[in-house]
Amino acid sequence: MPGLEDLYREIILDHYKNPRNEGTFPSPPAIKAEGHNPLCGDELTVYIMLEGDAIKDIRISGQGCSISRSSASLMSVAVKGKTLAEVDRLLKIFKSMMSITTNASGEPEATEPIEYSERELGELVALQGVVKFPVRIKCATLSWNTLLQALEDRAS
Amino acid sequence: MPGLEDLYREIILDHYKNPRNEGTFPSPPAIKAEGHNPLCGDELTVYIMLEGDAIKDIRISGQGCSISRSSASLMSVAVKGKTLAEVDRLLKIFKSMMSITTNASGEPEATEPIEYSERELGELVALQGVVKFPVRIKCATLSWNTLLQALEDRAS
Amino acid sequence: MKSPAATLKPLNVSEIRKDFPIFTHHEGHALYFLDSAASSQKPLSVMQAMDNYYSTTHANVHRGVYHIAEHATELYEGARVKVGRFVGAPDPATETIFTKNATESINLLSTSMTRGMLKSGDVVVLTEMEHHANLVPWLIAKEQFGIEIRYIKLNDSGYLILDDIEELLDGAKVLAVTLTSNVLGTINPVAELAKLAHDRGAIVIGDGAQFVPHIATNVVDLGLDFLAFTGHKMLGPTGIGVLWGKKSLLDALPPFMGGGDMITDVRLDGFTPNELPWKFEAGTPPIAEAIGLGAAVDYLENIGMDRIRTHELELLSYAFEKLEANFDSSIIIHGPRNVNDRGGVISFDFKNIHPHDISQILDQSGVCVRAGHHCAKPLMRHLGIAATARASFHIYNEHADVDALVGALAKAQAFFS
Amino acid sequence: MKSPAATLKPLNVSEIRKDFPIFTHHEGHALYFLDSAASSQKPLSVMQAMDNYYSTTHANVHRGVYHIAEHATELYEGARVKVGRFVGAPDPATETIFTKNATESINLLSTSMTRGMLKSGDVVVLTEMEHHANLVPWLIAKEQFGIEIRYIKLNDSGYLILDDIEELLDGAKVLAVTLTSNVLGTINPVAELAKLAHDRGAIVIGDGAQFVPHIATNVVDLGLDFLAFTGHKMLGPTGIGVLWGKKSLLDALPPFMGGGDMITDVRLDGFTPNELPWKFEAGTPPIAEAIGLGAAVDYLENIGMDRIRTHELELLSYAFEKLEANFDSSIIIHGPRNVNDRGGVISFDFKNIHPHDISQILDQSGVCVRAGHHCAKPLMRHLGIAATARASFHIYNEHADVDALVGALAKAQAFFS
Ligand SMILES: Cc1ncc(COP(=O)(O)O)c(C=O)c1O
Ligand SMILES: Cc1ncc(COP(=O)(O)O)c(C=O)c1O
Repeated sequence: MPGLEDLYREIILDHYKNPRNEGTFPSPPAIKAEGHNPLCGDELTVYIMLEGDAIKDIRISGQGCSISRSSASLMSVAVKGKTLAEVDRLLKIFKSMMSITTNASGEPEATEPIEYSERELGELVALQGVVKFPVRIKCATLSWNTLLQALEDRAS
Repeated sequence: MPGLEDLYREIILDHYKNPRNEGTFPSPPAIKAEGHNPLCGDELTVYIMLEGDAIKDIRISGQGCSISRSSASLMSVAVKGKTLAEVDRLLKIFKSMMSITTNASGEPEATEPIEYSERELGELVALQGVVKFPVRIKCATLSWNTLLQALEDRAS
Repeated sequence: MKSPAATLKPLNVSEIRKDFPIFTHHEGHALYFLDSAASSQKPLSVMQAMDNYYSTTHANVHRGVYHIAEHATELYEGARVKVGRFVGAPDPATETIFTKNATESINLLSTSMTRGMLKSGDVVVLTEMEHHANLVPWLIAKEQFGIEIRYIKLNDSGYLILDDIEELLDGAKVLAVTLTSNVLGTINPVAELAKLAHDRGAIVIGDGAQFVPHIATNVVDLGLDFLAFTGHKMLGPTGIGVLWGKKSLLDALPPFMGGGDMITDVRLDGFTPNELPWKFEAGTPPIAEAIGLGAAVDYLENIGMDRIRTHELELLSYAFEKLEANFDSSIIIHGPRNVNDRGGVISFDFKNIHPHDISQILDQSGVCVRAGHHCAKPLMRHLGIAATARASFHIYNEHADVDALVGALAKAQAFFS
Repeated sequence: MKSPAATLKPLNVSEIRKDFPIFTHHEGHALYFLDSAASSQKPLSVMQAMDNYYSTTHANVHRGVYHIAEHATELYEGARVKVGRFVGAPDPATETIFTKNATESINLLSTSMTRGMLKSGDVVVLTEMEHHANLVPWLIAKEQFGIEIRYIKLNDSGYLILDDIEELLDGAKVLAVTLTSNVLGTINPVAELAKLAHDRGAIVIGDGAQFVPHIATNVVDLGLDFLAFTGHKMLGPTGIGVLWGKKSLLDALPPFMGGGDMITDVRLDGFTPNELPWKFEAGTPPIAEAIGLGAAVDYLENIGMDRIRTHELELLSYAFEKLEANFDSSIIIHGPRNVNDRGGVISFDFKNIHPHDISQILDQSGVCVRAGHHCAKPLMRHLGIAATARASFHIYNEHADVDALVGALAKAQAFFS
């Protein structure tokens, strides 16, 4: 059985207790998307401010467990200031990291594993241990899926 | 395991091969009722001609197995010429005989066992063995239930 | 709720645990199973009843003339009578319908009722503490047929607010209410509510999923018209639920699903439904599961529902005492403080620790509790939270389980402080 | 139907029978079980899979954070993938829905479709050989929502009459047809029909209850949009059925039953359905049964569906030969004479002996056949009879079963002559 230290790395606890980019933006101009984790009831809202093809700023509000909250906080730091192309790659990398195993439901994640270096991940690497706790994968991916939805809503 | 001879008594085979009172009556004046055995698809129609409070004549048509056909034939003989009160008692006696055990569905038959002498049964006694074959009880009671329905339809 | 006589012989839990293979299996790395409100464990006798059935007499029921098919039918219908009697059904052979779970039982009602009994604008009264199983079927009926839903509200102690109950029930066609809340543990005054509803001509549906497995149940005393419950929470197998209903109402209700066994006749242009109870059982039923549920009922009756209730009350008191003593103001326990008003369910929250994290850390100590919204999102919103952690009991639980819970919670607290 | 390569290794039936406890149990008073079309027997591995599950890792699925609940979820979802793959589902984890039986699978479709896809006057095309499971749900939809039903007729050899098929399908929204008739044995040309239906924009539903257990199935090759089948006829437990559906159609379809697990959010005034496949699985699913069905699929795949089909074809040929040789003109065998066009099902009648009596007398010799309308009353009317006797095969049947059948039929004939 994997130990708690695999899951609750120090960076995670730090981001959980001191979440970055917490709050809201008026929408519009911000793009806003809501995410639910139907398994546990967690809810999260992502607000992004675009400038050109980059995420100029981001805010996150909602309720969630340490994994979902810290993942959201880590994500906000990772994507802030990045171009949409860069964000897209981060999204792919993150999903790939989270699909080393099958997810909570035993389904193989749809995303193809892609090549990346740990360096690209930055602090996100702290979430690597989550895959050993399949049920928690949905907690870690909630914010990323919600961000994706915000970007897609904008596109359509 | 009860043997076939318990079920297929000679009288039964005789009534099966040579059914009495087979046929139809125009309705009206005859009272007519249709019965189904949902388990096997057997269908039976009973026609009765009343005179005062007696069954003056009876006809039966339909499809069925040896038990259902012979029971119908035996019934037709037993009730023909009888007053409704006599028929009612025969009905009760027959149902009681058929509920010595629970029926095919394991439900205790609703009818209370009543006191009667074998002599009252006449040839109907040949069907006594059917209770050892619970699935077939519905075959034996189909004609009686259909008769009952005809009498009730008339009442209402 | 009056508590059963204190003179009942206490359960011999260590003997009982031997009847449950899962506790033997996990003996080494101890299993503190505190999630019976989600699904209970199964005694060996339940598995054996099903295996015996499959190994000696399996065949499809109701239609076979050969002996194993007859015997299968007897076992299946025998289980029906047993299960119906267990909840005090006046006519168990006719009024007890097997479904796949409590959820299907309620969907059967909401769907069949909208095929004749309920029409647009008709009022169904629910409570804000209902499980999704007794909410979403009515929300679908609302969406599809325009029925109106009214809710009985809750107070801060986790009880129904009954001040305006007569108003709420005024003109209502249906009152559908849970007997025991799966989150708050609240045992609702259903007999009382049923009387008020009946006085106004409403039909009363009880959701017994959390009640029937733990407390002696009598549908007549409770004044119910329908009762839904589920096998897997009462030591029975998965894949089986029950709907009990009053014969006259079941007779009046149109069928739910169509298929084999539920018909008297089928023509190319229409069909005639079968008699009760088969009218509501379309297709091959969960035969082995019904037999397994029958064995579960035997097991429960053999121990005695009143002894089980007494045992759970004692555990509840012990747990309250321990949790309050150890965590004082850092723990919030939801629902009534008087254990006599609760089923064996304790939902709680810790400041600064999310239930998911609690459950995760508890798991490291072999303590199994559920974290989440417990399929009661409107109730969660009422409580102003997204999730709780929930510990729940059945006959195999003992003080050691509560002690393990408390110990592991202390660890979690340390971890996140 | 092309027959599988003749070079396949024949089944070792006496070894196979050892895997089925019921045959060991009845060894003394031999059981000639010829009623697998009603329900098949179960190998020990299926019972063991369920017992193991209950004895080591049972907990409710999808919501638990603790390890046995996670493991239960993995086993349940793993069974889903296994069962979906077994019928060639392109995306088995998403497109495979567990129900309680094939009947529920079809009711799910008929009900959900009338919540948006089908409206009054829309045409559903069925055949006159359908089982009640694929008739009554549509008759209910007709009664409730005014859909129109058209029927593909049958010829005297038990085949569908396809002369006017283009007319029948013209303007149709749905074609729902059985892959194998449970009475006639006829294997319908479903791929061909599906093409014709798709050309006209209709959705194609296959009833695979009698096909999937016996013949290698691939939903893509068959051109289906939906496929319903049932666990207990394919060596699996009772209490579980399957609906496979194309993802895009399942996505477009509104939910069937409401309750836990099938939602993303519930508010007092409405709800948001969950993703596939859970959107269609309300309440606690048949967890152990899904795992048992997974074990049944393993067992079937391990033997090989093509070998199973070859075995049944051989038995069919042998049975035809023996029945015709022994009973000549006194027996009427329904359905196609070409065994390659049939599943392992033989329905027959004797002049002057009612099927009920046949079955009763056969039972005295331990021969189990089904007598009745086989839940296909419209087909019975077409045949001009009330009932047939039906013998049907699965992997554990052998020549001895056919011989016992023929011997017992001779006794019945003597008895009633
Ligand atoms: C062709 C066909 N369809 C559907 C069914 C229904 O299966 P179940 O009773 O398991 O729902 C059956 C079996 O009885 C069948 O033979
Ligand atoms: C109060 C209540 N009602 C209904 C249900 C639904 O039971 P099932 O999931 O077995 O249908 C549950 C259990 O989850 C429950 O706790």
